[in-house]
Amino acid sequence: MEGGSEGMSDIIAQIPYPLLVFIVAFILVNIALFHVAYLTYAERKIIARMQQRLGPNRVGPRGLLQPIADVLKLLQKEDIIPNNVDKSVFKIAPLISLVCAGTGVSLIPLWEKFVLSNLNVGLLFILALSSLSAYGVILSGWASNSRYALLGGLRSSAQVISYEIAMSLALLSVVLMAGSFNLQDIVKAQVASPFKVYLIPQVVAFFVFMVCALAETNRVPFDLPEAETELVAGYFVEYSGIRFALFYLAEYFGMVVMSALAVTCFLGGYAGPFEVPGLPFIWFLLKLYVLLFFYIWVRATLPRYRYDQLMGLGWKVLIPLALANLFVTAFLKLYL
Amino acid sequence: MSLYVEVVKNGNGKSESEYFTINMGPHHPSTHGVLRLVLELDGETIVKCDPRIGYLHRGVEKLAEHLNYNQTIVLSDRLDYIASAANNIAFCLAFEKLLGITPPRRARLIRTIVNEMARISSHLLWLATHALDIGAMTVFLYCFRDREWLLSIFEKVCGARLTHSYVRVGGVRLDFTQEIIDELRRFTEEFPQRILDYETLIDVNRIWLKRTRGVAVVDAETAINLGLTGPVLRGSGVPYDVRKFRPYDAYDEVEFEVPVGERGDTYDRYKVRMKELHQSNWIIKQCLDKLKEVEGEPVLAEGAPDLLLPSRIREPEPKPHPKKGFIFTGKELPVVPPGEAFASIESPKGELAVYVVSDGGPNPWRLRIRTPSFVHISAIPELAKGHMIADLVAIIGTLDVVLGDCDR
Amino acid sequence: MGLLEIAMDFLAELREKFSKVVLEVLEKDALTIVCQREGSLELISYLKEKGFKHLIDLCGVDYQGYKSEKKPERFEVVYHLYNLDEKKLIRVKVPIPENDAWQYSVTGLWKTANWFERECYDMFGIVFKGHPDLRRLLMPEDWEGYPLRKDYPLFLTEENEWKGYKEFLESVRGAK
Amino acid sequence: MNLLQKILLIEIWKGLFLTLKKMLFERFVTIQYPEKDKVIPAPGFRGRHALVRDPNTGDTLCIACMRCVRVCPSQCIKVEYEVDKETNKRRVVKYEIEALRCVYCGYCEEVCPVNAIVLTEFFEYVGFTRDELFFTKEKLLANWDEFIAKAKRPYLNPFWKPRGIPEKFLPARKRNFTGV
Repeated sequence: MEGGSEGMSDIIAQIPYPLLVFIVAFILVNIALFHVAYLTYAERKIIARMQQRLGPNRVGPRGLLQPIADVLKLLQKEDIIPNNVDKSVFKIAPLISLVCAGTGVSLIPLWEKFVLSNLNVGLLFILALSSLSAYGVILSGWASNSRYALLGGLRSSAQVISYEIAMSLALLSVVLMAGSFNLQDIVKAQVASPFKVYLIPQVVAFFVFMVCALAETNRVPFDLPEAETELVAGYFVEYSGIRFALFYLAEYFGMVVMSALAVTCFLGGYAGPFEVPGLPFIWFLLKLYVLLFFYIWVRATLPRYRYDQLMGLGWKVLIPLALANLFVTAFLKLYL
Repeated sequence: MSLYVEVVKNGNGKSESEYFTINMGPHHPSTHGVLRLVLELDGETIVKCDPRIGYLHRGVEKLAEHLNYNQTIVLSDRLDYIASAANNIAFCLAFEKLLGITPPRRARLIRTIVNEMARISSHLLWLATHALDIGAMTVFLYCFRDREWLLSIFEKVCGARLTHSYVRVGGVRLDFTQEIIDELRRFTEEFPQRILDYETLIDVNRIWLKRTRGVAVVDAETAINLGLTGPVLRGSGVPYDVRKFRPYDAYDEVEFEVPVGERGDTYDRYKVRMKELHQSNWIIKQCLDKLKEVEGEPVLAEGAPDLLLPSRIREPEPKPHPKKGFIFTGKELPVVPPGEAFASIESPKGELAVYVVSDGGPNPWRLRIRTPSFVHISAIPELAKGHMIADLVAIIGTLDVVLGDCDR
Repeated sequence: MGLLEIAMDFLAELREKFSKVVLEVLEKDALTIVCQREGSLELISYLKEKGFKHLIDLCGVDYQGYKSEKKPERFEVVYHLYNLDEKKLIRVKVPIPENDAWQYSVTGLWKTANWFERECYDMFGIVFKGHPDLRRLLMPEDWEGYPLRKDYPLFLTEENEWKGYKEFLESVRGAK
Repeated sequence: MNLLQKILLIEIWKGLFLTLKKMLFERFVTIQYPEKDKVIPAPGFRGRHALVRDPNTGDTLCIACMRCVRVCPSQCIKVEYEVDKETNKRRVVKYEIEALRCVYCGYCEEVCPVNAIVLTEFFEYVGFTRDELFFTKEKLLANWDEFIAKAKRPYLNPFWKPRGIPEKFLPARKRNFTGV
């Protein structure tokens, strides 16, 4: 943990380290939750604009308090646990999803001097977490004792397996270029590189990564595990109240983490064309918002893939593409 | 857990294979109402599909036997509630054949316009839900945006947005005003532009193509054998359109093309319907021009029966005051001749046929309604075999079924 | 209309071939053939071969108490066939006696007849011989009576509870 | 679609730009009902039932001819009357409409020879109980008062005197009717 600005460092130094970590983590979680909550609002509002609708506008000015109202509503709702479900798994599944999706935030370097845990294998850790978060989905699908949920869980497991590979391969070429698994180092290597961002040399990898990120977070056009018009709500069809909200949160957390990872690995992280005094996170957040907007934009436009077509796309297009890109990168790295 | 997998046994009691039985509907979001499908799945592939209908069965055929001819038109609104004007017309055509009356030309032109408006509004709703089923959410709302306009025109025409009861035996109930004609003109001018919106989003979109190409392919012979009609049949390349084959109303006066598909898959059916939107628009334009020629003509035929034919269902009421005028003297009421009549129209969903038997009384003796949705749903098991659940949703969408139409 | 003149040759052939089956040929709003139950299947399959490939409709009619015309039997099964090439409509009516209410199934000729016949069975109780899966369609499977028969009342004089509902209520109570 | 277009995802970008264009430049089509925007139904909209109040007597115009009762496809109208012994005219005692059964076809207003019943253009009515939507004669007259206070005078419902229907089909009262 590297502390804040120069003047603050004395005060910070006096706080015991575990407490400091706790405080920073608390702040980070709150910021992330705030972002996630307003991401749902932004999604509804942006899609509404694209569809020439007004969108949420009842709670607060321009509907700005809508996410809070949603959370309150979901908290008040009865937490229904149907008969014949596997109770312990049923209860714990949303938590697995949320924790695995949310923990990734701690590894992202938000600023040069602000990263909660600067792991040397940060990238691998994030990938591992995102695979684990699929367990929440699969377990909920199994435990719900509902056929639709089971199908959703099955689809999710297949999807995660096939897209994880392509995604890792795409990120591997970034790792090759930067020479490190540490996210902080990747950003630094990017800034030092001739293009300042890896987006330009690694555009194929970026494309593959974004498609996989859409699939990984179960977003349109790859929202098969929860495809509303096919499987009603897929894996969380039996969930209600706050447990449903946890799944919902996990999905948006996943979006935030994946976008943050894309920003870090391809768009130069916190570095920007010039320093903005007093606003250290501004470049990171701006890039993040652009990517999040992209998620929403795609959702408003595209239809959904079919299960087998999705697998086909993953195995026949993305993985070869990522592999080819990896080889080319390695070749160039070796001989140039 | 034996709960998840049901072992299907053959005659010997030996387990043959393991299938997954899933109950889709009647409250599934994409079954367009209360259709229930009992599916047997092998993984996600459909092995067997058994549609169960009747959740919206209101006994229209039975009720119609106890209502007089004009009153049954109100029932017809509730069949295919997306395009009730088309149902009204089908009923009226059958009754008019029975009575031997022809509506005046203005009424026929207005009916044609209303029928095509119903077709556009139905096709828009079909496109909206079909696209939504496949996942394109925005198309849904763009379609509803334009359908809303059409419904507000309907509201001006007859005072109701969905259940019009606008057509009546021997003509229509109200004439068009100049305001309606102007608004319809504006609609026809702008509508082709609106169609472009939808086409930009899905027409050549690779995901849309992947989801619709090669799904539920029916060749012409099978399509006829399955009784498919309307755009579904035309998608398979059979140019059967009742408007051309047995012209009714003013369809023999207007020019239009009957678009047909080649491969008979879901994409072709989509294309056929999109082309039909243009054709309907064109028909409305032509009819609006022709309306000028019959300015000021009545919209009800001479011998049209009054709304108030005595009905058997009621207890005997005291006779009304005899007064002068057509509808007040009971003797002058046209007597429905005994006999039978069959009329069919090209409703937006397919061929809607009405077969009516009369015994000379005020009520139909038997009113049989052959609805396209009923036949189309009966074809689902045939079409769905071997496809995946996601395709089944597309199949239900492409057949364009309305459960009110199916269950009657 | 001149339907008869157009179809003269065809009709003559038909009469000759099915002289025992065809009871009468009428010119109403469409060409109507009334035929016997025995042999009706052959007649219809002959018509199908002759180009009447589109079965528009198949329905039953109950003529109990029909005043304006004397009908030979209580029920009638009516087929509407359409020739897509020659644009001709033909109606085939098959009288079905009340006590022996059955008819040959045409599901072998048209797959679409499957549900039409199921509906006809559901509403009139006419059994279709050779139908692969003759169940009730629109009414619940354990429904009693045939709703579109003329002796089935529109309003019941006294409400009798549907058996299935009763059983369901009992099962729920039992579970509690 | 040629190969280059396919690789560059041209058609997907076209779709994406359409939605972006709609987001940035197009107006909303939805409205904020009921706070900001009011919905004005078209003339002749078949809404809440009312019995026209006769300005001279203050009572209904209805002559209890029972036509509406007989034409109603859903049989939701119930009328009781008594015959005045001296003038031999009928007087309405009870006029009830069960709005929850009504299908809003408008046949009643079309057959009424004296234009006594009308489906007004008022549509914003709800009730928490069935009784609230069971209109008695008093309620129907009150409905009319509520409606006519805001309506444009003279008020002529299109179904009272349908456009384009030959005049000889109409009874004398309707033929010469110009509105209330």
